[in-house]
This record gives sequence, structure tokens and C-alpha cells, in this order.
Amino acid sequence: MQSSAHTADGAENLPRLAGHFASLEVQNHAARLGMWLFLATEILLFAGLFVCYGCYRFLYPEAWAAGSRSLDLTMGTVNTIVLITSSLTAALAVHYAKEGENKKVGVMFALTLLMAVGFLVIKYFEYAHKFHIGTLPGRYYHYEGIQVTGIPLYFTVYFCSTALHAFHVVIGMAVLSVAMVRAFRKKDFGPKNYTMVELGSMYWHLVDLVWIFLFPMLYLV
Amino acid sequence: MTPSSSIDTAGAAPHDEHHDHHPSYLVDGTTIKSWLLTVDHKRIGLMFLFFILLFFLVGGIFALLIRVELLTPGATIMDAMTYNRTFTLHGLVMIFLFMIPAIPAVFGNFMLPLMLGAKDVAFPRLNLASLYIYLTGAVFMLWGMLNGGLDTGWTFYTPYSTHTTTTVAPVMFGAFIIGFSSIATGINFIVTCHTMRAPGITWFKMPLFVWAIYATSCIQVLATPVIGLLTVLVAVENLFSFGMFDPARGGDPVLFQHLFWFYSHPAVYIMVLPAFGVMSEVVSTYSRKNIFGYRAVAYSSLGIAFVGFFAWGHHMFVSGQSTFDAGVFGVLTMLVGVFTAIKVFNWVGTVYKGAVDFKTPFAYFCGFLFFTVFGGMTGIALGTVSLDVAWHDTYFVVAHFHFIMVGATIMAFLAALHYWFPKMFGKTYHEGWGLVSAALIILGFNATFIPQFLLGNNGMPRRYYDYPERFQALNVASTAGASLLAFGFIIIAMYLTYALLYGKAAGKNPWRSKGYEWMSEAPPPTHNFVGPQPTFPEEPHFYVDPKKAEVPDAV
Amino acid sequence: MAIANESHQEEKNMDAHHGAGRYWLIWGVLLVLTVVTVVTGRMHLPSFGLLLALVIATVKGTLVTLYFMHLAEHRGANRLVFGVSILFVVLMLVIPMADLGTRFRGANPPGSQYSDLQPADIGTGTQRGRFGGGVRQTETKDTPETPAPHH
Amino acid sequence: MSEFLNNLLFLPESASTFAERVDFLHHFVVGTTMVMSAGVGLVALFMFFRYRRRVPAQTTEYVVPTLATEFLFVSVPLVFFLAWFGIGFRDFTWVTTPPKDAMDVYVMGKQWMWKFSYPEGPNGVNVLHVPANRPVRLLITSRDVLHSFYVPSFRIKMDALPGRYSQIWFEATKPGTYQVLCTEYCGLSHSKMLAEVVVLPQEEYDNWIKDQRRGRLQDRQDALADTSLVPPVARMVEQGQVLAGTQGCLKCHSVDGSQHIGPTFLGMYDRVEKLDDGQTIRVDEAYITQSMMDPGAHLVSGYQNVMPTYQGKLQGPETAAIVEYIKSLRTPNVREGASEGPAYDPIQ
Repeated sequence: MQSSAHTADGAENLPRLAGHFASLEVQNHAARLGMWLFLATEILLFAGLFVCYGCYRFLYPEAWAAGSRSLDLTMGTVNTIVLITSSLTAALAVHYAKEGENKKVGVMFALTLLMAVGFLVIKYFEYAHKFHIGTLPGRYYHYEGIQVTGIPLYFTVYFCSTALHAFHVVIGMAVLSVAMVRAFRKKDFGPKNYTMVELGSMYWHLVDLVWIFLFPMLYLV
Repeated sequence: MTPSSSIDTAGAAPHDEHHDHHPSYLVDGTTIKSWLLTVDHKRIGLMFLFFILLFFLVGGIFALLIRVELLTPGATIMDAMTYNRTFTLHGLVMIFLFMIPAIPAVFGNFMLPLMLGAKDVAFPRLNLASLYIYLTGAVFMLWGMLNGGLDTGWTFYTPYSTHTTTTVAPVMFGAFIIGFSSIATGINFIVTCHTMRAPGITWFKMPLFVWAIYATSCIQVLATPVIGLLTVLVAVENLFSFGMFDPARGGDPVLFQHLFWFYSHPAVYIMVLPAFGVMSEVVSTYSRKNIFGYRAVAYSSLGIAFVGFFAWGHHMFVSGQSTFDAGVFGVLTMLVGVFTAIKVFNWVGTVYKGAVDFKTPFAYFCGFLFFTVFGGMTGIALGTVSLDVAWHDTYFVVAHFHFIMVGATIMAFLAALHYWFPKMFGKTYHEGWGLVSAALIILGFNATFIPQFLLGNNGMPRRYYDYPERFQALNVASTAGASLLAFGFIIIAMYLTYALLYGKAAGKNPWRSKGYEWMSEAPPPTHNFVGPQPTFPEEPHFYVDPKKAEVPDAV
Repeated sequence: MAIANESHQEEKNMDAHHGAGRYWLIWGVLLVLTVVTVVTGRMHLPSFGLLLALVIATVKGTLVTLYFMHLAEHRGANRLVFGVSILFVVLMLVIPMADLGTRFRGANPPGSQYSDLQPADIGTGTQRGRFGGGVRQTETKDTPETPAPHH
Repeated sequence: MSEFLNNLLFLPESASTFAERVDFLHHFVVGTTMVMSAGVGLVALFMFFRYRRRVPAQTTEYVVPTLATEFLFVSVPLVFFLAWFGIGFRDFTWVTTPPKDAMDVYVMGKQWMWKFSYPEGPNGVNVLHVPANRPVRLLITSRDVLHSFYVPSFRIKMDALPGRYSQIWFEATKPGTYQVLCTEYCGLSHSKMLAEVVVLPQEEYDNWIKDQRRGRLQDRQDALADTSLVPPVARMVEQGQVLAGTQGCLKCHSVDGSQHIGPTFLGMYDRVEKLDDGQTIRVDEAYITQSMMDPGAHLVSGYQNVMPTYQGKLQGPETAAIVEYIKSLRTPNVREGASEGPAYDPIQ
């Protein structure tokens, strides 16, 4: 039941069609829907922490204000810009994949990865500072500067959510690396075969999306 | 092909003449590797069946230990610490390792593609991965159980779970891993329903089992990540004292309960919705009727899945939750009850003007109907806010959820096992023993849990190692019932094993069912259908005489 | 050909292919919004600061999902999945918060906005790590107050 | 009638105003359930027989419900369910909103006992005295993990949250003694966390409380529960140190971790000890107090039962001071006692 539209352009790079799918478009549809469902689970995963954030913020507004003021806004803003830009390059990679420009796809992903590393390095400096002054979660909190009820909880939420996010950054980097290597080596992305690039990039955008919410929640308000 | 099913030749014709040349999935590759690395949904389903039965045995042994311990007040066969671990492990094994994957991962996996006329699920390799993820999680859990065990109860409420000295972290981590298996299965089934339906199968011609699995998968995908996060938080809290839910550090244990029940309440629908789906198939087949109110049953599955998400707070009426929230959750709980009632009425309605053949699966249907009605109605009673104040955390709750969640699911699991046994293995079992053991199990189940309803009324709290003398008589009755139940399971194990080895060949469709899954061979070949994707012109379970088959639109 | 599902429609939707300029435009908007949210965030606006930040974040998030993730072109189930997950997040957030706001005040954590109880200091030697360890800067009373009779 | 139903359903004696409300709804719900399920069951059984299969490959009619049927399926249960919810929620609001003239009692759960204290004293362990026919508000809290205060005969239950208060109220209708059970799993001896509510007629209750307040402090079951006479903790530790010397504790117990006739005090608090009968116990205030008063009750394995009782030799506050002194001797490897929650002080 291969649809005629696809058998026509046989010269083109076509992805392997798994035997149990009726046609390529069904396979792509399945992959995309599966990815969206997976992203939904990721959203719900972070939602648990957002609920903790929301509830404790509701209970301890002063601690939250004090906690967010103690964070380094400059580093946070830089990180936001880095991540948004990396999202742009990831989106451009999909764009070039559709046009079959494999080299540009690889370069875009390389840039994305570079910015991801940058993000993690900045994050490392932020963490190091916190370990130094003692704004740590739960019972490890020993910063004299802020003593408000609930302040260790703020840092518990801060560390849990940023660590979970950083973990997702690392996973995203792994996924994008695979796509990048393929773009450079196999060079087989094209208008009919870009699902892998698209899904990898969707995952990366989700990482960006989570940060877009984490940033104002943790640093600004 | 049986004479009765001559009218579906139109649907199943293309592969009929080929079937001699294609070996069944059971013998298509006989090496161990061909099983362990298979991507065939049927083989994966069978492997799940094997492990799930194994864990059911483990959980069942824990259950019997609990019942024996409760024969007398005070110590009977174990000390308090062992008892606390035993009931915790009973809960964890039965819920995470048996009930949640039981029907979806075994029968869902096996039947869903067959019912949709697909060659496999959408992501076969993910499907295999989900089996191994499940096993990895199970290994972590078992390792934790053997190395100290866990004594928090399966609910692992903070702050007890974050301070107990027993091995919380490995068990939590195991539960976290199993969550991925559940998610993978869920994503796979949803995508399969959306993209793999054969020509002719529109949304409202999908078998009701598929609808139920679809609704279940939605819950799995949306709820499981939350418990995943929560298990990690509890494990981290236990190891490092981050204070997220520790009242001593300003955390709120009631918030933990909100998050916990956000998963764990929908989780009971993960367990029971597939059971509803199985029963819709069974009742149609054995009374040879299209389901009464197809759309009502299909929509009520989705309704339960959706509303069930927002009824979680009825586990927390006396936890210090606000009266306002109690009211909101109370109303939503009633809606879940209404959706279930719709299903019950429609199942009974299906028998109307049908042609009932009282075979073993139908016997389980009767048991199921009983457990669902009583389990469901006691659920409504518990959801009636003021009554819950008296009943909360007593044996009444224990009996209630064993009726609705366990009773209904076990009935459906056994019904499915018997109903699809010829489909899966191509063999028949002994009908007489089937009916005897069904009677034993249904009686045993009642004898075990009806005394527990009364115990709860009488005021015996759950998770009690020791109890005042006045509760003893009912406890003895309950233990006696449990032994009857165990006896029933032993009989099933014996005659099914016998049937597996020496059973007579069943033929393609021994029940003469018009369910979509019966339109392929039994047991099916590796890719289910030979040749192009088959088409399905009729709706499932269409038993109308072809001469007068002018059908009004289903409601 | 007769496949009873939405794949064909989906593929048609995906055919649309735009120039790269659109991505750069979205990127620009995202950067501007980031600057706006940082600037307004620094002002520490009294009541609507949180609301404003969340609105901006939502707009940014919507842009990313619609255009970077191509949700604008993905229709049907893909949108449904995303929409439902967002709905669930919101409900999951609102219901526990409604609980905190409306429950018996004594049942909220001591020292929090919705409790009448002072956070308790207990004993010597146990302070460290309890409410943030260290020495409390402000002296609080030794005993918590009686919860106000709540009728 | 309702007596008979209660016996049939194994319900315990109903002894509060709330119990009467609960039982009414209970009978309503259970009765309706029985009638409806019997109806559904009988209809099903009838149809199994009436529509039994006559030919193996029988064909059947295509039957679909009318809209009215489906409407009936939805509306009948809905009406009943919402009615029950309405009654139930009204009663729930009633039981969580104490009347203004309610008498307050503070209840504290800890592993594994209940402490009760009245705003003007006295305090008690495991026995709560209340007058009959008078609303009593319970303000419930916990010292360590979650507990739940449950009186089957009153049909009331409320969780005890560490460091916070939850409330519920009742009005006992009959004098008598009623059992209290803990219904939230709280660890090893969860099932032994029992207590009693003693309901007295008003005059007897007045006499009882007068007696209690007359100052028979040495007879109190647990000096710790009453902090009205106890100095702040810091001074208690010093006082305890002095007392440990003068009372002779240090002759047998070391404070530096070295072994002696008795277990060392260093790091003793919160330690999990193995008893000579094979059970384990966490050393908490209750256990230390008990060991001073009745040293042979729970012996830590490896030690002889040689310690004399200090019953009557120590005043309540002195016992408390020694306990605080032992608590202050903690080694860093002993887990921080975070599970205690914010300190609970009976409200003065």
C-alpha cells in the first residue's frame, strides 16, 4: 500500500519504511504523534515541580522574594538568551533538513550543542557560587544572609528544578549529537526524510520551553 | 472457517488461502534469542504474561502471609516489623508489578493490533524496550525488598517514608523505572490507535476493548510522570534530607499526598478500565449481541479517564485538606460513579435479546458484575464525604478497593485469559474445571472481603499488626476465604498448564466470536495478516442475520 | 487509498514550507520579550509582577511551540495532546493551591502566610538545619501562639 | 430499627451526635445499594436464563438503546449520588466547623501514644476525659509522623499533622469509655497506638478536673506533656546535668561513649536499640522516661536489669530535665531528629 506519491520520487533519499506501517506518511505521523505524547509526559514531569513551586511560593512569599533576589540575574538572563538562540539554530536545522542542505543542518546542530555547553558552564558557575555561600537545599542551607522561614525550601525547589532541567539539556545534547553526526556523515536528510531532525529539535525546544518558564519563576518574581 | 462466520469472509478473505504456508507466531523461530529479542507484539505480550503471573504469585504469597498473621491478635507467625514490610511489599508488587501492566501489557499488547487490523503496534522496538524496562525496575524493587524491605505501606506517605531506616531508595527507584515502561506502553497504544487502524475501522467502529485501552493509555501518559518525579523526590529526601515534604523544614506532607494521589487515583483506572474493556468483549461474544449503547460505553471510558483525574482528593478527606476542596472532589467522585453505572447498565442491557452461552469467561463476567456493582457502590459511599470520615483507612476501604480494583481486574484478567486462550495458544482448556475454579474464586473472593467490609464498619483500621480481641472472628472468616481463593488459583494453574501442553487444538474461532481479533488465524502468524492490510466492513460483534441486516445507527 | 486515519491530512499540513526568515523573526521577538521581562522583573512590581512575568512567559512559550515546534502546522491529535497536558498542569496547580488557601489555618505550615502559628525554635543544638540552620537573626517567641479560634 | 441495622452491619455503638448523622446516611446509602444491586442482579439472572443460547451460531437482533434509556441510565444514579453527596457534605462541613461554645482539647500524637492537654491543664497520656453532651473541639497535632485520631463510636477521624493543627469536634451523648485508634500508618507499633475517651456526666467531669488541677503533679503519667512548670530547654539541660550527677546516673552511664554498667548517654537519644526480647525500639522521650520509672520494662539486650526505679525519687520536671540532658548529648553521626517537626508546646 505504498502510496504512489512516494514511489514516484525513488531517486530521493527516503527513510526506511518499517514493514508494519501502511505507508511512509503513516510512519511519519506515528513518529510525530509519539513525540508529542512523549513531550506531554515531560511537561507533566516538570509540572510536579511547578506545583511544589506554586504551593510553597503561595505559603512563603517572603522567602521566595528573598531567594529570587539572591540569584544572579545577569547569569540567568544570559542563559535564557543562550538557550533561546540555541532553539533558533535547532529550528533552522529543521529548515535546512527540509531543503536537503545536510552540511548546514550539521553546522546548525553544532552551534546548538556549543550553546548548550555554554549554558551548562554558566549553570556550573551559578551552582558553584551557591555551594560556596551556602544557599543549599534543605538541611544543607547555611547562609547567614537570608534567614526567613521557608528559604531552604526555595533552594530545594531551585536545585531540583534546575538540576532536572540540566539533566534534560544533557539528554537533548546526546540526541542532537546523533542527528549532527548523521548530517555530516550520511548526508541523507531531505524533504522526505527529516523526521529525525524534526523530532530531535522538538525535544530541544521543549527544554527551551521549560526554561522560558523556569527563568521568570526562579529569577524574577 | 466455521459456518457461522461465513458472513465475514468479505473482511478476512485475502489471507484465507495462504494460511497454511505461514507458521504461527509461536513456532516462527524457536531459539531463546528469537523470543528475547523479538519485536512481535504477540511474543512480547506472552513474555509479559509470564512475568506478570510470576509477580502475581509473589504478591499472592505476601497476601496469604498477611492473612495468616491476622488469624490471631498479636504475633501469629511474624513480628511487627516483618508484618509491616509484608503488607508494603504485597501492595507494591500487586500494584506496580501486577495490576498496572496486567491487562494492557499482556492482552492489550496481544490483541490491540489484531483488533485494529495492524501488523504490529506502532513502535515495536519501544514495545520490547518497555518489557525490559519493566524487568529492570522489578529487579531494583526486588533487590530493595530482599535487602531490608520497605515498611511504609505502598503509599509511602511523608514524613514517615523520608525518615524510616528501611530501604526506601532502591524501591522508589524501581517504581520510577517501571513508570517508564508504563509510559512507553501508553504512548505506543495511543499512536497505534491513531495511525494503524485498518481500512474500515473508524473511531466508532473500534472494538470497546481498544477504546478502554486507549483511555487507559491516556491516563498512563499523563499521570505516570508525576509519580515518577515524586518517587525520585522521596528517594532524594530519604537520602539527603532536602526537605521538600518534611514538615520540620517547612514542607507540606499534605502537598505530597496531593501529588501522590494525582497519579495513584487515576492509577486505579489504569487497572480497572482495561478490565471494563475485556468485559465488553466477553459479554458481546457470549451473548452474541452488539454491545448495548456502544457510544455510551466508549465515551464513558474517556469520561472516567478524564474525570477520574480530578477526583484524587477523596483519598484525603481527613488529611487536613480544606473543606472546600473536599466538596469539589466529592462531586467529581460522584461523576466517576455515574460513568461506571452507565457501563454496568449497558452490559446488562447487552444480554437483552441475546443468546447467552454460560462458558467460563461468562462466569467471570457474572463475578465481575457483582464486584463492580458492590465495589463501585461502596466507592460512592466512601466518596460521600461524611461517611468517609468514619471509614477512612479502615478495613472498609481495604475491602472496597479489593472489590472494585482487584476483584474486577482479576475477574477480567481471568476472563481474558480463558477467552483468548485459544487465540493465543491455539489450544482449549477443560470447560468443567474452568467453571468450578471460577465458582471457587468468586466465592473465595467474597468470603475474603465481605468480612473485611464488616471489620471496617466495626472500626478496625488498616495496616494493623495487632488488633483488639473483638475483631478476631471476622478476621478468621476472612483468612478462611483467602485460602479458598488460593485453592481456586491452584486449580486454574493446573488445568491451564495441562491445556497448554496437552490441550486439544481449538480451531480458528471456537467461540464463534465476531470480534475483530478473531478474524485472523489462531494462533496468528508473525505479522498477523498475510498479504495486504485487511479491511473491516462490519462493526465488531455484529451478530445480525445477514438477511435482515439493516442497521439503525448506534447510539 | 483508504486508510481510516488522519495521517494523510497530517502530511498535507506538513507540506507548507516557509523561508528561514520566519525563525529569525520569532527569535527576535523572543529576545525582546526576554529583555522586557527582565526589566519589569527588576522593578519588583507589587501585585501584578508575577502575573506579567507569567503572561510574557506564556507568550514566549506559545511562540516556541507554534513556530519552532511547528504546532501551527501539526493539527488534530498533536494539538489535543499538547492542549490536554497544559490543561492538566493548570488544574494540578490550582487545586492544591486552593486547598492551601482555604484549609483550616492551623493546618498550614507554621510561619507561612496562611498560618497563625509562629515557626518554632526548639532547644539548643537542634537549630542547625532546621529552619535554615545558622542563628536566627530575629528573636521569635519561644512558644508558638495559640491558633486563633476558628469558628 | 436503627439498632438492628447497626448490629447487622457490625457498626459499633453510636455515641456522639455526629454518629447519629453518619449512621442515618449510612443506612440510606447501604439500603439503596442493596436494593439497586439486587435489582440489577435479578434482572441479569433472569436474562441469562430467558435469553440462553438455543442454536450454536444463533443470530440476534440489533438492539440499541433509545436516547431516553441512556438518559435514564445517567440521571437515576446521578440523582441518588448527588443527594448522598449533598447530605454527606453538609455533615462533613458540620463536623469540621466547631460550634463557638466548644471546649478545646489539644491532642498530640507521637510514636506511639496520644497525649491530651486542656488549656488550663491537666495533661494526660492515652486517656481523654470529656463531659457528656458538650461540644468538644480537638486540635490535633503530631510530634513526628502522620497519625490519625479515630474514635469508632463517635465516627470521627482526623489526621495529626506534624507541627500543625487540624481540628474536628464531637459531642458525646452517652457516658462510658470508648476506644481511640490510630488509623494513619506510623511505624512499628502503629497498631498499639491505642487510647481511650472517657465520657463523664458533667458533674463528675467537673469533679475530675478539679482534682486534677489541685496539683497532684507527682502522679502525672508523663511529666513531659506538661511544660507549664518546665523552664526553657537550655536551662533544663544544665539542670539535667546537675541532676544526673546528684541522682547517681553517672555512676553507671558514661557521657563520652565508653561502655559501663548501663548504656552510654552519648548519642542514646533517637538511637534504635535492640531489646533483649528481640524487638527494636527507638529511644525517645517516652522510652527514657519509662526506663527511669520502670527500668525492667524494656531492657536493651546485653545489659543486666540492675537499675533501681526512680519512681517517686524524681519530680516530673526533673525527669524532663534529665531527658533533655540526654537529648543534648548527641554525636554527629546520629541522624538529626528532623522527624520531630516544629516543637509542639501545649498551648498555655
